[in-house]
Amino acid sequence: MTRLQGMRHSRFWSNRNCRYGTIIVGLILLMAIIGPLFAPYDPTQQNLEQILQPPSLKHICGTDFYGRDLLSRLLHGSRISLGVSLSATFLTMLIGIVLGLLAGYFRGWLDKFLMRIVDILLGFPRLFIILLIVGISRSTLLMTIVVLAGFSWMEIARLVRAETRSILTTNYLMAAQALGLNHFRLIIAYILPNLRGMLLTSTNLLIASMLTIESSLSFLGLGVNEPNASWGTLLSQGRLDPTGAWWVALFAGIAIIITVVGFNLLGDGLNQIQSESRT
Amino acid sequence: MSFPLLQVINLKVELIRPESSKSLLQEVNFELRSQELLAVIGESGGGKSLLIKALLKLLPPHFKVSGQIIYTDGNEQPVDLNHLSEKEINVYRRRKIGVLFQEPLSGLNPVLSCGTQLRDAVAFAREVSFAEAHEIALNLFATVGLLEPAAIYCTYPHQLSGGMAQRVALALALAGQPRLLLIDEPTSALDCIARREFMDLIQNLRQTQDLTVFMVTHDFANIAQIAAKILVLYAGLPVEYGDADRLWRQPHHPYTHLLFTTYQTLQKGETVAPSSPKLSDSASSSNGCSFAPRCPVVQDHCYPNFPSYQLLPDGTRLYCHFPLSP
Amino acid sequence: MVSIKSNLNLEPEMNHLSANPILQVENLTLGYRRSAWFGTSSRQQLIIRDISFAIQPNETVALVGQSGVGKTSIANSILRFLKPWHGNIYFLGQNIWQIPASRFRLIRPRLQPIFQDSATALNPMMTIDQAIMDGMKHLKLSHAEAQQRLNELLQMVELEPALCNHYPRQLSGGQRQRVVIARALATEPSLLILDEPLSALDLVTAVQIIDLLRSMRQRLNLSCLLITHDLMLAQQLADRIIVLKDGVVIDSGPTQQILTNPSHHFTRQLIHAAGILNRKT
Amino acid sequence: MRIQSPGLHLFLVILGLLSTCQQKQSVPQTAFIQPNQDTLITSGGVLLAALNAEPETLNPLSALSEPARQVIGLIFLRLANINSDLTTFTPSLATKWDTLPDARALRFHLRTDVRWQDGVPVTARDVQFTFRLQSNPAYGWDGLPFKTNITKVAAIDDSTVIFFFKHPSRTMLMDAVEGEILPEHVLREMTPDQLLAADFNQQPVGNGPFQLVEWKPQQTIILKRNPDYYDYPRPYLDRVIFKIIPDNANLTRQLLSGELDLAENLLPRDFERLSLRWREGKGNLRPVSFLGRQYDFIAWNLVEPSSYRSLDHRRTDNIIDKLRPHRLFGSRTVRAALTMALDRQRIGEIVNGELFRPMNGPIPLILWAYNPNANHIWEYNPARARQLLSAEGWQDNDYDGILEKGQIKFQFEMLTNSGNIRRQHALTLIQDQLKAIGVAMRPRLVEPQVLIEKFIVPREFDALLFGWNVGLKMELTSLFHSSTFFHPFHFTSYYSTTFDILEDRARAALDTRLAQQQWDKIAALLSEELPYTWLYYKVDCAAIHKRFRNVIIDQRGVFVNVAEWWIPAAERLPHDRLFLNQP
Amino acid sequence: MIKRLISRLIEFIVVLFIGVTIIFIIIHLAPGDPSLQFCSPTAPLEQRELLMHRFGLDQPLWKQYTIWLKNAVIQFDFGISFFSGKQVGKMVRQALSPTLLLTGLALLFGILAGVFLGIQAAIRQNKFFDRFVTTIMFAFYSMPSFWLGLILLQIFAVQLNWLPSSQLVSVFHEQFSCGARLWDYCRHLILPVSTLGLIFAASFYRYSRNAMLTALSSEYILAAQARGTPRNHLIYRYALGNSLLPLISLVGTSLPVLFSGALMIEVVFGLPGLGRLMTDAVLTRDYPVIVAAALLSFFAAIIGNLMADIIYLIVDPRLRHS
Repeated sequence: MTRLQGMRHSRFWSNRNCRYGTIIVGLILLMAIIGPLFAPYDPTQQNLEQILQPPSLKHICGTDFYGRDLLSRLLHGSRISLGVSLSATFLTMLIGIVLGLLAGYFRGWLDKFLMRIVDILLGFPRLFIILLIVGISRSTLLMTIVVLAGFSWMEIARLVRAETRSILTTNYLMAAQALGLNHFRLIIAYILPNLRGMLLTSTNLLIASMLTIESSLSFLGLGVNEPNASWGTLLSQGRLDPTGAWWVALFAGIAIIITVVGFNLLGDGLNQIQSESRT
Repeated sequence: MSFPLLQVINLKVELIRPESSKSLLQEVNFELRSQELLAVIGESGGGKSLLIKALLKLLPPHFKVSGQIIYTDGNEQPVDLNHLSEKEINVYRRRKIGVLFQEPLSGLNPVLSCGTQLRDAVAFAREVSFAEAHEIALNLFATVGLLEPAAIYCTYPHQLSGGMAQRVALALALAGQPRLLLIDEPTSALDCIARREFMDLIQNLRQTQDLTVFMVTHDFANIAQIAAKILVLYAGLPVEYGDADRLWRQPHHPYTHLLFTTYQTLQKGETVAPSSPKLSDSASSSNGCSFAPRCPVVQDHCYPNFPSYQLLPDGTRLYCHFPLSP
Repeated sequence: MVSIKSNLNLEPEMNHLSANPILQVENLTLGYRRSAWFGTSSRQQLIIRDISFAIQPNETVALVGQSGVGKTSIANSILRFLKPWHGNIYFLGQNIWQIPASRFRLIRPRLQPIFQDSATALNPMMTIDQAIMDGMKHLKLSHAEAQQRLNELLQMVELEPALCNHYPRQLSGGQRQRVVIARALATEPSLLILDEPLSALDLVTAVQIIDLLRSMRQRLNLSCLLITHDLMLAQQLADRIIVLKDGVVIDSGPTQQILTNPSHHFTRQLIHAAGILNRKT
Repeated sequence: MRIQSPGLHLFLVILGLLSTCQQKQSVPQTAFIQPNQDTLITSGGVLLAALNAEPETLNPLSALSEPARQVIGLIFLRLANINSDLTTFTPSLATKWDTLPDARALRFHLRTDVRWQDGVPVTARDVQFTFRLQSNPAYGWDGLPFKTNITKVAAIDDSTVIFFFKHPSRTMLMDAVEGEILPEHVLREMTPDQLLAADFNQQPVGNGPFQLVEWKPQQTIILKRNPDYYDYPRPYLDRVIFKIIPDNANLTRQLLSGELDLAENLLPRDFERLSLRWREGKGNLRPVSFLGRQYDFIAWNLVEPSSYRSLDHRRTDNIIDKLRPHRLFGSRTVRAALTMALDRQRIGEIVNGELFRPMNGPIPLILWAYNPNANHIWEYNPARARQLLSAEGWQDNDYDGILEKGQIKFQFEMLTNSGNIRRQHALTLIQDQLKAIGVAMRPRLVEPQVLIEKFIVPREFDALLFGWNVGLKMELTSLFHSSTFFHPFHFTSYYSTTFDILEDRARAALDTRLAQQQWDKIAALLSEELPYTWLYYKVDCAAIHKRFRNVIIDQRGVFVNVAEWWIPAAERLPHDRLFLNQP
Repeated sequence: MIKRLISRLIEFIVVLFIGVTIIFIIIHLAPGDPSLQFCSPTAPLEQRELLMHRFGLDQPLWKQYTIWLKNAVIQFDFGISFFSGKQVGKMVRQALSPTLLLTGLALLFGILAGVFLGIQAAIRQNKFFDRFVTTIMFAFYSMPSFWLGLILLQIFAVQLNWLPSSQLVSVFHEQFSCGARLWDYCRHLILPVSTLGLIFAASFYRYSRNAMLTALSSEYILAAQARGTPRNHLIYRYALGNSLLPLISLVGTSLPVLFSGALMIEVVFGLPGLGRLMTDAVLTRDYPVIVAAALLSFFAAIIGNLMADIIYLIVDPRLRHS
């Protein structure tokens, strides 16, 4: 842990954004891990007498079209939603960093080639690809993750490339090159650590946008299929009858927003610490 | 005839932290007479640029500045700048006192051309129309020694060399025809020829523009001839203050002595014998004499207690227990 | 490109070359293309015109001139960061711009730069000991040997071993410059290129670094290329001085000879500006 | 109003439902006819109606979707319009018709006072020209099967036209009258390609009560009264404005906020809410429900998909011995057990509210041949179902909750088309109920296009939750008859010689009583053999603003007699007065 | 400089070409047969062959591509839609105007609100206003757009009934006077534009606040302050100029969002537009419409980037005289 020692623990906690962010994110992760154990009902157990009950003491968040308790579906759904978002973010960061580093470090044709691919993918109408995939294959969770990652790695690649190019011009990088270190060592020990600040913040922002996109994907039919549910599917189910069962979409929406606000606060807090430590 | 333009009476700057407050600058007393030049020398990080910002109340809110900064402008009666409101001190910043910071290039707005910046500053400071300000700007560029003012007018800051940027920043400082000019280490980024030219420029500006100069510097080359008085700062304490040539010939405080003798031997081209005790950079934190660990003539008494204030017959002020007798 | 043959007393100095100089620069020409606004033909700007000089083993040569004359570009072209337009540079007998990059990478440790701004010369995310260890990577030492060599180096540059796990931003300017020097020496270089090493430091620390460099030179029989605008520094360290003006060598020779009777008025101006008291007056 | 083509339009069902979650509902009453109390009829007023999708064209020849047909019905006339009993017809363009002596021809006498929008009179040559386009496959008219029995159409003079038939049948009149009449003078030289991209599709020249004023894509279609319509005082309304609202939630919102006068295909919950408000006298939208034209069912694939795949489609003789029965649904008792395991009444209530009627046999409820007690009814009895399954050898030996026989596990996939919320609900309910008897059903939603091409046509599925849109002609050939075995609709691969004989006899019988006997036998046979498990017959629902008088809404559709609708002057709304005295 | 622009243009054309080719191939490989759209499965086989031939679907893929390319690039004729027979070019143009109207207004609203609030928050850093607005903007940044739309609709259209709940204009648009017509447009656009606008505003807020904070803490502001320039002069004349620069590249990159971002809003608010046209086209496998719409969104994405670069060069003197 010596490496983090540079960022003393007290400064992390004293930053208000970091503090609130960590609290919220901690609660959400806790809910995802142990929540399902405390779910009052079995999320997939239909109960046809209790269809579309508004929130009551028996069902804190009300019930859906099949009489299933929404609170337990929300708790189980959190595990799926967070799982999908976190793994999609991880995949996106992986692709984005590797390609960004390659493009930024090995300039010349490789850089041009990768950046053209980024342009093409950025121009692609996302909706179109989603609808086609929904059409072609069984929409499994893996497919959702791949689609989510497939659409967001470009921004990260661009960020990493820009940052790498600026690091290449710094004195310590030239000095490292003068030491005769090989490319691998230079990238791993000199470029990557200096990207850490930027990567931390963009990871947090990415997780936030993944959650939002995941809910739109379910809205279009790609995502978790019956009988289990993610926050996205709850949202899209709620959307069908907004005037009637407002509670179906409301609680899922609030859950997404709280999680996303949590990650954003954490991201911004880290960003502030990063910029303070640099001056 | 010269009159005391600026008098600073026991100025103290503290950094207010939630848990503890640390004093960065203390016991600063000096007097600057009109058309004179006061040179401030000392270690980097000794609080020199902090002093300049304190004089113009440019320090952010979590710094507490106590003490008096008396500014008397010829006929008007003296005014204590430290207790003025932001609006009032703006008047002084605009017309009375100009300032030139350390990094000349970063003091210029990167997206506006040098000329427009100067014209705006002049038009604002002297309340004149843009056309008039344009004229004034052009000959201000000339007075600071820039060869073709018209060309400089429409160049951008990032196209200037170190020396040129320095001069444009100087022109900006002179926009409001100030009586007092504060300069913060003007020459550290310049090569020695440009440095020499800049010093000569400052000299003749003092005569032509009737300017008083307060300059923080590292460059000891003929400091005795240029400056009237010298103030030596070490770790926030004005260890020595007195007439320039008397200090240059026989400094009393060990630190001033160390500085000047080293420079004089370098000038003669001889090799400098490294000072005996191994110089460690970590400044001591206790309230004793902070130069003690590096002082060649240190004694046990120096460590625990605060250096005592002494006023020598020749007017030199000193903070040291065992000053060097000539 | 017009090559201005410098008309100064250059010849005598060249012929007493020893068999194999550490560094040999032959009529080096450098410049850069400035792309003007919206495509008027990009102007080519020549900064170094046809310069030749050599550095013998265990010799320190000072390259003196006003800032902006292109001294740093020469250093960069020697370090193979800036491609020269003409001329070639031989280091340890090899023409560094002809051999493939991979082979040059192997001899890079023998040629170490020390930059002016010590703050940006160290990786902010790497502790001091790791930075210095990186210097020894090509020696392939065992951990124990490396640790032992690290302590040796720290002791040599007078840095307390306790600073090892600090980050660069926690050190003062002088301490950082010492770490940079330690890292450079870790690679057992044969040529050090010092680009304005002391101009960012105040006088007291600068003097200590001068003393350190001087002792290092004798102990490890290093040869140095010192780039500075301050003749006073050159006087302290350099055996030979080369004066540059407008991209051309206008004066070169042993330090004392240049300082006592400079043959070009610009050199005289430099001496005066540096504040060196000429013993004659 | 549109008589469906003889083949029940599979894709119509999907297309109609293509736009997000759009469903038909029905409620017990058969039809809604609002009596005409006031004597003094005043013209003027605007009707704001909702369409669930944008019509792809207004050319009767190439129109396929339901919205397109509804709008065309107001712009073009037919020879005669079908009555609510779905067998007799009322005169429209033709005043009267009679059969010629050898009973293989029909003669129609046309009105002489009908003009096209551009003033050209409508003559028999238009009817002849229309038949020429309709019968030519190149023009791709989807009602082509109606005209296969017609050999020639001859225009004797301007106002009489004769249809000649190959052989006499009960539906000669229905076949002849099908399809709107096209203007010959506009479309005379058009080749099929030209017609496809013709402006006519977007600016039709019609002769009906209304004509097109403006069509803003994806927004609104505005029709105005045809000034020189033959039946003068009608139509009483000045304007009919169609608002295109594909999103159901949006439709409900507009209804509740009073921005619509007429809407159909409401969700059960919305319909119940409207009816509640109407009963309390608060709302001004009168809820209307009538027996619709759709029913949902579960189709069991009787043949193992792999064996069907290896079948050679050309040689259709002795196909039965080449096909292996489905590993699960091959046996009749299993199908019966599964049917008894489903509480179809409960599923109907949850999915449709009360807008449905139970359905136990192949005959659609609205057709004349429907006889409720002809069907064998399998009541909901999970215990009996479990007994039947264990009798067939399906036990749960490894107690994992799923029955198995040998090493075949009783688990399968049931497909339905995505975008149809009520079928998704039904699928989830069925999954739950089948789990109770140890049958593991995995629901799978597939995009409509893919469902047809990849699963239905190649019959690569185990079970399918689907629905038919009922045509007005009583026939089941394309679903179960062996002659249409390789037809896309025959996806259960049902093969029974008894059924073939019975249906041939029923269709040939001219006397309805005799035909009814055959259809009763068919109903008994199929409800016994259960190639389908019929779930429920849908009741359509609509809502009409109370200010409209003389409104007829039944299974023929909502816009049956829009020309007759009128608004009493007192009840006119502000926007009704906008067009009062305009041409 | 010109060399750089030309190379960018070449890249632009290459990217456009490759992108469209990929889309053309993908939609043909996707299952779902367009011919099912315009004739019922029960239709006799030769009727379907006839229609397939008419739309050129029976030719090999590469031949179809070359024909399409020839028409599209040379005469800008994008063929006719399988589903409705209309000219695809006209359809896309008709669908484009409402989308651009919606997203253009939303982007404008987003930029103005975002930048203004960002600057005010930066000036009053860590005071109540700053913390309050930042948390609200966080919420909007993280909200799914259709969810926000639903809530606004529920409140304003259904409960309070102040605003119409869908469509771009009321059905009696033609009958209104000129002023009333404008008002009718506004009433219909208020909700969708504010929904999309708030989402845009949230992201612009973040950028402009950060940019403003860095500008305010820079050296030349201190130097200007030392020259006695009053506070608001400092903020609006000096700091604002520099902090707006990074926003330009942000506007450039948000151009493609103009197309895809609007779909959800179009569906929820029942507005006609490119998003809905695209959805229906994909569901009915209407190949020419899909390709034309995809081409358009490609075009926007690349034009966006190119414009951002060019404006950046023009505005930022540092790059101009590199």
